[in-house]
Amino acid sequence: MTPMYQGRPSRLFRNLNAKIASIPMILTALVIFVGGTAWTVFYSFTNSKLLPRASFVGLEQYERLWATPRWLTAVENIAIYGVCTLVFSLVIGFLLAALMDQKIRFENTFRTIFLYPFALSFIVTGLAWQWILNPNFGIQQVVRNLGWTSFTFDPLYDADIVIYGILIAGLWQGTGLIMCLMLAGLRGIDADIWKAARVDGIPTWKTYVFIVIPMMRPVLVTTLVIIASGIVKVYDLVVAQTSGGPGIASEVPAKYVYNYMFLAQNLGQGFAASTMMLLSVVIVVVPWAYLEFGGKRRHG
Amino acid sequence: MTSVVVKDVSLSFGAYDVLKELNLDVPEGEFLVLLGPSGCGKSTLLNCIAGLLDVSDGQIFIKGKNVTWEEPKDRGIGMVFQSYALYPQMTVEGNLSFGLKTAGMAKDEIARRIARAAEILQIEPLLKRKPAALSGGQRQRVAIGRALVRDVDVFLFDEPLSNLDAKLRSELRVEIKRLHQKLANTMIYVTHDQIEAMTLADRIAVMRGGVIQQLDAPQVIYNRPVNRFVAGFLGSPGMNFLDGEIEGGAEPAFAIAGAKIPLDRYGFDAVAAPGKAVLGIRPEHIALGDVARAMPFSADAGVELVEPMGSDTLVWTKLGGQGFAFRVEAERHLASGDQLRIGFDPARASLFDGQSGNRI
Amino acid sequence: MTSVVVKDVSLSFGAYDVLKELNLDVPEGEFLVLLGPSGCGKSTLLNCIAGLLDVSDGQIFIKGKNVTWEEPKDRGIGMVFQSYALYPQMTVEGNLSFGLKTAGMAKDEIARRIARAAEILQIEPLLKRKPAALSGGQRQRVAIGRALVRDVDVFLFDEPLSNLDAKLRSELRVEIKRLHQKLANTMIYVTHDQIEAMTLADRIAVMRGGVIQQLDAPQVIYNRPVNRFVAGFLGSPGMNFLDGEIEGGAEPAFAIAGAKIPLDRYGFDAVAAPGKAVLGIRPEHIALGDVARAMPFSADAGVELVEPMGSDTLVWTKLGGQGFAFRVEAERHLASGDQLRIGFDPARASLFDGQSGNRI
Amino acid sequence: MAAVAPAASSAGGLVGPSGPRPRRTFSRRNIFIYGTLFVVAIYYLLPLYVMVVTSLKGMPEIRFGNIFSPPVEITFEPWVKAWSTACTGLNCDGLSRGFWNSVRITVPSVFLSIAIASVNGYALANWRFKGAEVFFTVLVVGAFIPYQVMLYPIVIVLREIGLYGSLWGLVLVHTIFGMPILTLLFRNYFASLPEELFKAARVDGAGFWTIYLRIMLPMSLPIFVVAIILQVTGIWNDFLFGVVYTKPDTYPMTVQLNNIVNAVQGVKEYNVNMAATLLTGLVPLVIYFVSGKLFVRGIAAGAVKG
Amino acid sequence: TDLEVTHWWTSGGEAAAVAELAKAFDATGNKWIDGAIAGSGDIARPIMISRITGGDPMGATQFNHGRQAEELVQAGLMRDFTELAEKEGWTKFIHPKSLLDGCTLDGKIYCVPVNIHSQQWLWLSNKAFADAGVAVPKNWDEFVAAAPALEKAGVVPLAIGQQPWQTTLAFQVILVALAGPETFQKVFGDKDATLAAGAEMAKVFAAADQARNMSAKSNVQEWNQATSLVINGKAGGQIMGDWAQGEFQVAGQVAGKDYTCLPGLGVNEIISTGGDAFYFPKQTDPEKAKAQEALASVMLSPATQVAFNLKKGSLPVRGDVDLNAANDCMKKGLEILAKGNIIPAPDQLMSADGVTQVNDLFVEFFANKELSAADAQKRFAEIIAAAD
Ligand SMILES: Nc1ncnc2c1ncn2[C@@H]1O[C@H](COP(=O)(O)OP(=O)(O)OP(=O)(O)O)[C@@H](O)[C@H]1O
Ligand SMILES: Nc1ncnc2c1ncn2[C@@H]1O[C@H](COP(=O)(O)OP(=O)(O)OP(=O)(O)O)[C@@H](O)[C@H]1O
Ligand SMILES: [Mg+2]
Ligand SMILES: [Mg+2]
Repeated sequence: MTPMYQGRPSRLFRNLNAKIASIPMILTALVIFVGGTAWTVFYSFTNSKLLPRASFVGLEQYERLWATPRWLTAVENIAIYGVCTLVFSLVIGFLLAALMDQKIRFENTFRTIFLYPFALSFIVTGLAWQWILNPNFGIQQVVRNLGWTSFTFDPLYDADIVIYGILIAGLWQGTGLIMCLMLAGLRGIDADIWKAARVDGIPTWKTYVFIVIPMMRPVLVTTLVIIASGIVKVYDLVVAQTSGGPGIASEVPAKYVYNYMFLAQNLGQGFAASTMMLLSVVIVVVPWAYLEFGGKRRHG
Repeated sequence: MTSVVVKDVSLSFGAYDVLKELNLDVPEGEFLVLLGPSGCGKSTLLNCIAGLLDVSDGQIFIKGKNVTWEEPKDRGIGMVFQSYALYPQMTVEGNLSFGLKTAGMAKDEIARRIARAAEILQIEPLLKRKPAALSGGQRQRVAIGRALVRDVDVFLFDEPLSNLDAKLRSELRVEIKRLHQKLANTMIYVTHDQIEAMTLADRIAVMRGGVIQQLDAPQVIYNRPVNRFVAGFLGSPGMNFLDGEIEGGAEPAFAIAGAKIPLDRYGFDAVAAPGKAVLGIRPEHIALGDVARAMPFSADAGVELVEPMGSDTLVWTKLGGQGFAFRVEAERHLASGDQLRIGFDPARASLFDGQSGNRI
Repeated sequence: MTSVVVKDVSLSFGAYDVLKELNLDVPEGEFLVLLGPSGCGKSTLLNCIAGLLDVSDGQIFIKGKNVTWEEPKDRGIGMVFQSYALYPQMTVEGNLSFGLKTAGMAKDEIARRIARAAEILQIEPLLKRKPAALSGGQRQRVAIGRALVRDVDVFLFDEPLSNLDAKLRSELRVEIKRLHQKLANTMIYVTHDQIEAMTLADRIAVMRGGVIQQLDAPQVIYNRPVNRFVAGFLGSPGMNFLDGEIEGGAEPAFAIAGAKIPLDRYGFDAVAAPGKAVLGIRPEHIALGDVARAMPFSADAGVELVEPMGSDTLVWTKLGGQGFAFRVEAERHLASGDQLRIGFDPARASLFDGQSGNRI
Repeated sequence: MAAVAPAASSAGGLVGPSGPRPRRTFSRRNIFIYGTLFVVAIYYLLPLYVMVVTSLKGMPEIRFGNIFSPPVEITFEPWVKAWSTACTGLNCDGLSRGFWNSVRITVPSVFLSIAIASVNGYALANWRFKGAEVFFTVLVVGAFIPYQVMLYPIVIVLREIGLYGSLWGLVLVHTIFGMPILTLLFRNYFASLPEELFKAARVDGAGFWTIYLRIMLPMSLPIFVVAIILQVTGIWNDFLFGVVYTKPDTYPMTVQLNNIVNAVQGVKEYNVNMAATLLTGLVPLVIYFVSGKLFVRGIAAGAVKG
Repeated sequence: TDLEVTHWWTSGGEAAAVAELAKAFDATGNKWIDGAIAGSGDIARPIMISRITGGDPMGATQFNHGRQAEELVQAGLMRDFTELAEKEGWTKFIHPKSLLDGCTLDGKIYCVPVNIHSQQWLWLSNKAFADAGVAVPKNWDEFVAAAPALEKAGVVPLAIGQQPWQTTLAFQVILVALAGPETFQKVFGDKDATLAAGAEMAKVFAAADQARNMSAKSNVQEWNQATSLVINGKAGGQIMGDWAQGEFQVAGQVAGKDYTCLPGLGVNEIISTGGDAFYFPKQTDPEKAKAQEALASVMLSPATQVAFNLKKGSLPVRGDVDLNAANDCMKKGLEILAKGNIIPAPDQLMSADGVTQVNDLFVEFFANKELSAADAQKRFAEIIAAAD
């Protein structure tokens, strides 16, 4: 007995609820992220000033962008800040996590101490560190009062190192979370691996470097995403700490974008800078996102 | 000469005592299996011997040397884990050589040892692969190799085959046995698979709740378990247990509902005090039909359920109202509802005290 | 009447075809076991029947109704998973009633059904507990109960016993068998444990790479496997395979190094073309000593390894230079190095084509 | 020979070490570990310490003392001022007004963003449909886009749907920008739950929402804690959206903070600024101190299984 | 009717001045809802613009006089006040005329100027010079000459805040003072790049170089912090607009006695007539629209002008009000105004884009000692050439 073949019902209506529930996500992705991005790119080829205007000027905005010292400084800064943040966050975060993983006492206390800055906004972070790094009141003055009168530590007022002054605050705010992620990653590693390494007589540091860290790939990926997305966005911190100063020494791209869009009332220029930022994000992120979420594997 | 001695070792996690004054002597070259249910402390004991856990009390000797406070790498032991614990980002060769390199061994000596281990374990073609590209059995071989290259006196295995499927498990079981015959090292092997325990062990230590219940050769443990726990733990299909009462007197017998099993042929360990007891008899020791009738004890029984297992068949009946299984050859065709005569020789049975569960 | 019909079902994940035009008819009341190695598509097939995966092609009928595009709940099936999949935050009662409540069933009917299922599965005392407070066996019983209360036509089991230890596994196996006898529902049961397959099944479907290799009664599959894969997959200890050559002529024989096995008693399926072939014989079909000598084929062999397994003993020897194992009773005391005569009846053997592996 | 080796097995006194390995409390390893942790802890605590100490000092003391010295004379004046009397323009009610605005903004934003993201994550993990991953990838890439870039397009979107300047407009913005990372977290978490649970529920006849509400939600406490913490701190701390998409009578606390800190009247009143800063950070700080442990657990569940 | 007014007047003197506006407006029976956004126009303006373009406009908002709101007006988002202006006769009393020009587009008036701010002032601390033992300078050159003495006494010669607009302001002031108003007009108004690259301007850049050296040790952010350095005698002087006056006033200092002011750096007594103006975004609610008119009238009423500008330290936009209460410096300003020595503010001449670029250049110039005056001039000329 073979009953009649029934046609396959429409694909569209299978799992209809799931599709309905995904509408916010789809709208956000399409309207805001794709639409907003396309809109931005579109107007970056115009000479829009205060209001978007579709009068095209070709690549003029880009030519001007790459001839502007302020933009170049911003790019250089974000490069330094980005690389340093990446390296130091990972290194410090990992070292702290490794220390915390030694079955220490007061683990909760230490963890809370390392994590609490994450609860504070960049505005607050920036203000606090601006205060501490202020040469007239802060560390420099305190050390001088202790007798080392020639001691100089005023990163926020020295154009050459100001970006590192910002880095100090940025790391303070962000490493706690990285530490937490790493700790979770470390705890997720099979205890047998540690035992095997001990039986093999491999010293702790070697076990970490050659065995454990390579095994933490998934955590490292997550961490990298979090750090990287933070780097691109760095803005509040700079504004709160230095307003881009001294001079334009601590400019960052996000600030350039904001300033040109709203202060200079040159949307076209701001959009051109945005587009450059987006482009770099896309170059870095899309291949990764594709590998990570691009279908085939079920559990990301 | 004893190879591993565990002396009065206790271990507690906080207030929870996992091992309780445990003693164990393992002669050189012996294959000792630690068998017991989950959570009984097998792995803990193995980790103590390996030095991966600090004992709370007691001492551990390996080759006559007190190693209680030694680091694992200085104890002359190698260990193989259930989860293989291979270093995933190194090749097989890297896995094998990493410990040796760290110890600063000469290159050619390392190469020699790896070659030997690879040959013994037949993993030569795999040396350049990463663990992810290996099957479970191959991984476990590499894990064994990692212990092998270290040229140790004592091998410790913690359920090395539990993650493998049945077929691979029986293959690797044979290989481990051969390896032992070849190397003649001391091996301590944790498992909760009793077939593994029976086939591999020179002696089995059956553990329960951190205490060794019985330590003896497999056949002894199988045939003369010291208590009901050991009896029930070994054997698959499991031993049949019949609750009843021992009747003393001139002709001691074991009484169950509707039947009396004569115990004159039973070799008592202790004095057979009359009272509640449990009689255990293994399914393969039960005879059918005419053979059964010739046995010191026999009774009629109806077939309730037939479980063909391929090589043989398990038949479930009731004896004195209690579930009772026996094994017949696969060729014997029985069906639910069949009536037949079953019997056994009480000399092959085990009697346990009703209260303590100890063998009588 | 057929209960479940799988017609030309294919399923692919992306470019990877898991099921390939699979056909299967399950008569009403049958206990069908899907057996096969890991990754062969057993769970996938079960999920297709349950409606948890959309087929790429083909149709599925349950009770004569085309359910290919029905929701799982409308197919009249109940499913039991390896990991129990109990809702952790609900009590046992909540777990049992969840589906019924979702369907909007009347309160007293729900209570009645739960009471019945609880009685059948003997989980009455557990009804108020949460799954976390249950043992593995109890959890699996609840999981079965969840299918039971739904009063379905077809039960689907996906390795329900794999997470349990050996003892519990054999107990629950018997219970499931009894349940089937009582309910007489259609049951489709996935496992890779061949003992389970052999004992439970009315018919076994042995799968490999998304294709059913053989679908037949357990004894047929065990004794007359259609190909070498099926032969090797069933039986523990596994079948012995001897590589050799068929010599045709008046007296067909199977030649291995140093011996010739007469094939006149062998029931050929196909024409015995001379050429490379593989002879398979199960360890329990091998006789020793005088019995062996009486067999159509016998040879001398040296014992290499003895594996006592409690109830019986596995002995490894070599035949024609190839590894060869046979089973003897536990009482038989053999040791490595012993010489003895082994023999078997070729009628009980299986012959496979050297190339295709198919039975000849 | 036998006399040497089994010294132990022969009954007799203890030979050599026995019992647990001796552990010195002040081993070099411990000194290193705790020393490092301690030093690092100081780095992390320093700003908080400075803020607290400064907020308790009077202006003269700040001008002449050093920032690390504890206050000679503790005064709560700056706190009072920051909370209730500090001026911005004509408004002299400090942070107090902003506090309630922040609450009014944060609560619905957190609720809505988590509700939407968790459903999204659930749909992605369990009800995959064609194209879902593509949208999701776009969404995740969106997490990298600087907010400044999106400011203008969103102004337009809000204007078009008529929500600009209303509280709901701001809630919507927070929901949108919270979506990428939250959806990722929830998706990973739900994917890590046993899939069979979901299948069992489907066989039981539960639909999309029933499974979500009855099966998934009760099992997701850790990840909800993480999401709530992330969102509460993120939204509470937000300045940019708060200032751009609201108006003065609904300004959140951070905007008030910025106003107080930047509305310099002669000398900077550092003590008031610090008090205001601390007051603003208080809510997220308390949340962290209270639920830090759950946070770490949830992070492990949602983030690590990438 | 409630009317929300946004502005960025949050420093002490400014806030006091706003209070006067609010008081006067409230007196008309309406209510002033204060929407102050702290941190200078740089922070506030984007917010204001977003709100106007976002369709949720405030009742009135401050902008700098000039071209900042040009496009908003063009887009039809701003209210046209021509009618009211004609009725009240703004053209008659608003002085100088150029103020209203800045509000006019295509012959229609879109904003209400409320004050005149001149930038060209050098504020000097009498105390600082006394401490250093030198006389209070009377012009730029004397000031430069006194710098070493000040430095020796531990006083920062010139205080300049770090915000971009402050350094630009300093430069423009130096430009007008040293090169004269014609050059200024040509460079900023006519975008004469040749002149910008010429010798006249080189002088200005040299002076700017001196200014940057003198301000090297001044590390404050806000302009009023810099002013506060001057008030406290920690800095010798500050180049800042007349709004700095408000701070001196709040600190209770008296012009001439505690501090000295030099319009046009004491070289060219010329002031620019920039200032603040209020714009009124279009409202749908007629009640609000009425209130807007009331506010516009109130802002220009003589009483408010006096009260407001006294507090703010700026000059009134009406030529016909009595400013007896004005102090020394303010009077100086009024005199210059009366003489007509005025120039338009750069905001009026150049688009925000151009201003920002110039800002950027000078911020960099002041912060980066490596950037020579000649190089800076070259880049300046390029910006001027490209500006519109
Ligand atoms: N680090 C620990 N802290 C506290 N208890 C522990 C720890 N490790 C093990 N235990 C407990 O000690 C007991 C013995 O554990 P052990 O791992 O030795 O059991 P096992 O016999 O190896 O069991 P299995 O067969 O499941 O591996 C268990 O009850 C376990 O819960
Ligand atoms: N969602 C999926 N996406 C891609 N491939 C899958 C998916 N699910 C299963 N597979 C693949 O399909 C094949 C069959 O899987 P299935 O789970 O049916 O195997 P199985 O026979 O049940 O194995 P096991 O005994 O291990 O449960 C496997 O190779 C598996 O990798
Ligand atoms: Mg264990
Ligand atoms: Mg499966």
